[in-house]
Amino acid sequence: MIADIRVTVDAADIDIGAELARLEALGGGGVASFTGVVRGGGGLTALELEHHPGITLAMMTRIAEEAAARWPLLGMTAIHRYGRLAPGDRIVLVAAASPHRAAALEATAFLIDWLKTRAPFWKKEHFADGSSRWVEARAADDEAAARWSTKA
Amino acid sequence: MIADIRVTVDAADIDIGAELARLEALGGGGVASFTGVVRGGGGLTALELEHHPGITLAMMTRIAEEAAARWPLLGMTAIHRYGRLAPGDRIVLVAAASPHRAAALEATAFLIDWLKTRAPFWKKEHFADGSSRWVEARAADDEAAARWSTKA
Amino acid sequence: MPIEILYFAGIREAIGLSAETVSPPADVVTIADLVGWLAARGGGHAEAFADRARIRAAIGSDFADPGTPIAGAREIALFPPVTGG
Amino acid sequence: MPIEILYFAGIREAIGLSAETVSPPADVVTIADLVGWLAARGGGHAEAFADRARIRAAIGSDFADPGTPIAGAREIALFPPVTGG
Repeated sequence: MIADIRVTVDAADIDIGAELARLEALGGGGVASFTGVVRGGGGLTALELEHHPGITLAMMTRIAEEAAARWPLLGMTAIHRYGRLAPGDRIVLVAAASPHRAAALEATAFLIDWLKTRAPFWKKEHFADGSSRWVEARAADDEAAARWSTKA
Repeated sequence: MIADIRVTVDAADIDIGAELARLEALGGGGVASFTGVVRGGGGLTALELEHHPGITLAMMTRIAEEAAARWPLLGMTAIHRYGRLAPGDRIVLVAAASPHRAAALEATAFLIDWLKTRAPFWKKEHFADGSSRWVEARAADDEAAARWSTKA
Repeated sequence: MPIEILYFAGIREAIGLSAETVSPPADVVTIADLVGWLAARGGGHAEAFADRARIRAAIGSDFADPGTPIAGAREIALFPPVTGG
Repeated sequence: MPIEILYFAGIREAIGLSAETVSPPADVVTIADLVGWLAARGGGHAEAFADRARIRAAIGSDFADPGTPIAGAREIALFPPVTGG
């Protein structure tokens, strides 16, 4: 099964209906998806996302191909936004089409877990009082980063 | 967390974008979904779905409420179509909104597994040669049915 | 009291009706009795209920076993095992 | 040969540039050497690279360790640990 993989990093909003319709049209039994939304609270007014176009897209593509090698997928879509987003805005879509519903759901979980914790993005939070701060890498991410930085 | 549950059995097509947007608006971090599509092959020209309006909706609602009790969900949607569908048509949508992506994905898997194997629907397959046949309950479903039929 | 009987899927097709109203005699006490009484009409009813192991039932919105009493029921559904969506 | 250096996130902000082209001397052999050489400029560069444990790097589209030689590199990115999307 050769999976039809679509990976994008874009400032524009994500058209969930159109993206899922593309995967439905591949003829599998089902399409699983996960849509991430910017959460508010704590006075957050905006989340700013920065990425390295070459690295971010290359790594997202590699992980999507890894998912397609592990599960019998007809297609996979991973779209991540960058730039300034407000609470409630869509930030990421992962979706997978497969003849097997468990495969579609597991591949989706795999890719969103990687995207939310290890994908090459940097996030800055802006608050109502005018302050802002870069989100620190969590310990787990530092460890993940350490793995590649100690290979030398 | 009181989950906003929407359960429908309808002949009309499912507007995936609108349904997921409703769940996104509940303010959680993410929305997981699974869309089932009628599979073709073997000369299948149509799949006809029959249901018992009272029982089918009542049981779908009960299972959605069970999911909402097991996982921290902000909302859940389960829409199943009935009537005559062609290969490629959407047949079912399950979706869940949660602050936790694993909860949204697991609740979606739980509900689609139940819907695909144990929900009260009857399916008739129509073929290009004019023949048709009712889909037989699989052994696992017979066992499930046996559980309630031997409670007396 | 008359009971509305709903038929689904292959049972509906064999009988040629999706619903009918019946008034069974007093010795029809359970779902199993009802199915036997309906089957005794012969024709499509006999054909629909030939294989009793494949008959399932519900009273109102609740599944019911063959031994469930039908007293007080207003609507009873008879159908083959469900196949999932 | 001149090298294009890309800066991201807090490092970009401290330096005040998202990219610059530099021509390091021959004794700048590795990523670690390059970071030390850039930090020696003082000002925003010194501030950006004060905590070496929090500097990550990539040559082209591949992550690179501090010990990776930079010979032949056309584009090197320097950034803090990634935080996921």
